[in-house]
Amino acid sequence: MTKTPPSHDAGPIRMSLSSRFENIELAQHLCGKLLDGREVSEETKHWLLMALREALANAIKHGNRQDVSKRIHVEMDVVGGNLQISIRDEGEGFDPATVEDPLAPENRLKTSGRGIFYMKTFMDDVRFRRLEGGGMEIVLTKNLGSGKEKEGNRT
Amino acid sequence: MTKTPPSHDAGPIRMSLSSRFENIELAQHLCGKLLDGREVSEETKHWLLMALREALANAIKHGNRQDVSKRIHVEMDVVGGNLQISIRDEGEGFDPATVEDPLAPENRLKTSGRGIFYMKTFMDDVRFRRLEGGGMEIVLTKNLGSGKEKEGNRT
Amino acid sequence: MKANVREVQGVAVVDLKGKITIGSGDVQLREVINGLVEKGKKNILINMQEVTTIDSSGIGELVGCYTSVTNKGGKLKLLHLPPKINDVLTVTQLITVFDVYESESEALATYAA
Amino acid sequence: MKANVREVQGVAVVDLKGKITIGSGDVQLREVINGLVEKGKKNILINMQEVTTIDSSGIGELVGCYTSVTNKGGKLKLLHLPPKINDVLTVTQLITVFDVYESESEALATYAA
Ligand SMILES: Nc1ncnc2c1ncn2[C@@H]1O[C@H](COP(=O)(O)OP(=O)(O)O)[C@@H](O)[C@H]1O
Ligand SMILES: Nc1ncnc2c1ncn2[C@@H]1O[C@H](COP(=O)(O)OP(=O)(O)O)[C@@H](O)[C@H]1O
Repeated sequence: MTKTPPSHDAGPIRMSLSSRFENIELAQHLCGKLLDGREVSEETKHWLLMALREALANAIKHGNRQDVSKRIHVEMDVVGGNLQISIRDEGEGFDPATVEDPLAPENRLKTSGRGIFYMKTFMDDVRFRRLEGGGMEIVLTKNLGSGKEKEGNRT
Repeated sequence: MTKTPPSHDAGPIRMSLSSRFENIELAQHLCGKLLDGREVSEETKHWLLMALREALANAIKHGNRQDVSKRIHVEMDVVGGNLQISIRDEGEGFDPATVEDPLAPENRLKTSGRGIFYMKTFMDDVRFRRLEGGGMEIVLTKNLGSGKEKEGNRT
Repeated sequence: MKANVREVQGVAVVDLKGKITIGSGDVQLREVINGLVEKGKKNILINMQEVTTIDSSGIGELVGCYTSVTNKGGKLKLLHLPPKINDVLTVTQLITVFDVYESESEALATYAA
Repeated sequence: MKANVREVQGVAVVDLKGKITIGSGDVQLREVINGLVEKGKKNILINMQEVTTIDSSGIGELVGCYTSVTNKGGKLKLLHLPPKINDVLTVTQLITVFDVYESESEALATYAA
């Protein structure tokens, strides 16, 4: 099958997955496919897929605590040149304000605590929202044409 | 990313798409990805993805009549070596008994009417169900290891 | 889908490339063939070698093209059918409807008869 | 993830291959390094050349390995860091924590010092 650039935005894609780490790549793959035929640099794509991976890992691990009966809900959409991805879990939620800074000297050598930092580094915008029925939503946004190649990207 | 064979069934994957033909390939792609690392022949994969394409095309065209505000709901799952795909639309539904046989001499040269026939040829089982709230569900099943290579496959 | 038309020995050879599927290629195929018919071309050979995917809509259009060319007293034949497209035509008993060739020169010769 | 351990000039060179990501490779990496530490290996060089993907869990495990080797009085260093993994270590200010080398022989020589 050949790549055909989408003539217009194809509308939001929603998917839901059971809480298994193996499913992270399926979602990443679908997101990559969604960008096919769009003018997105390989760099931009690489980093936003890493941010997506981190958000999914958190939803599966911290949110749904790997309870395979709980699901992860992903919605992806490209609107006006911005990719927006929402990741929802069915967990207890958390207060993002309590998350520690992984760059603080006392945290630098910790074995965890870098996921959200990576998301913020590689995306243009990261928003958290506690859901009414429990669970957390995280919304990642990236301008696809911005060429905003933050610190994470080489020149 | 390297292929790792899934150690167990990863649970149902659900996705929903707006009613655009461009989205057919996204769903096909996800289904193909779901089979990655499983022992499925390229032949089997090819034909089941064609059946999926036909079901999606019908849901978008006849079901939702390309109304982009209506959605197509796809659920894929591998259970006990069987791939099962459910495709639901938000249309009016139809009575499968009224569908004509494309092999009947008077239909042989018609420009349409072969989609369901292809699904039945290439899948092990095809079931239709009218949904309560309107719309149609079609469930396609294929045994991944059967090597049932029906007439459609060359020897 | 991409279509390129060559005129060889009085036959319009249509090289198709890519997908002939719903919403992408199916209508286009019909337009190309109708365009040729309107220009008075009666001998049409469709080269399917580089067609990567076809679905029931694409098959439907192919049959539609066959009918409109035949109705005008022309001949529409197929060249280089990829194995899987051959299968798709076979199961719907269309393979006997179309004249299918493996060699372009052989196919072209049949129009002269 | 696959890990292959070679013993070169008294250094355990660990060639990693594939993904070091959550649920696949992260725990495995820790086990390999812990196994070496338990066997009394103090000089460890991790060759990252064939690592295709790493995430925050993989980075976390790498840091954990570094700490446990260092605590035993050993040295854990990195070889052939792919550019994107280099970036991932840089943004979290870990790149200065690790000794990173581009050449195996050069890296091995530093353990003798
Ligand atoms: N979806 C979530 N549900 C509940 N808690 C979360 C979620 N995502 C993140 N957290 C909390 O935020 C903390 C920091 O997350 P992160 O920066 O990704 O690092 P890590 O996952 O390595 O701990 C986690 O340890 C967890 O307590
Ligand atoms: N999801 C659906 N909703 C409503 N009608 C449908 C649906 N799927 C199929 N049909 C009906 O069944 C007929 C036969 O479908 P099919 O064999 O795929 O051929 P075609 O799509 O070329 O008409 C369609 O013409 C349509 O009337």
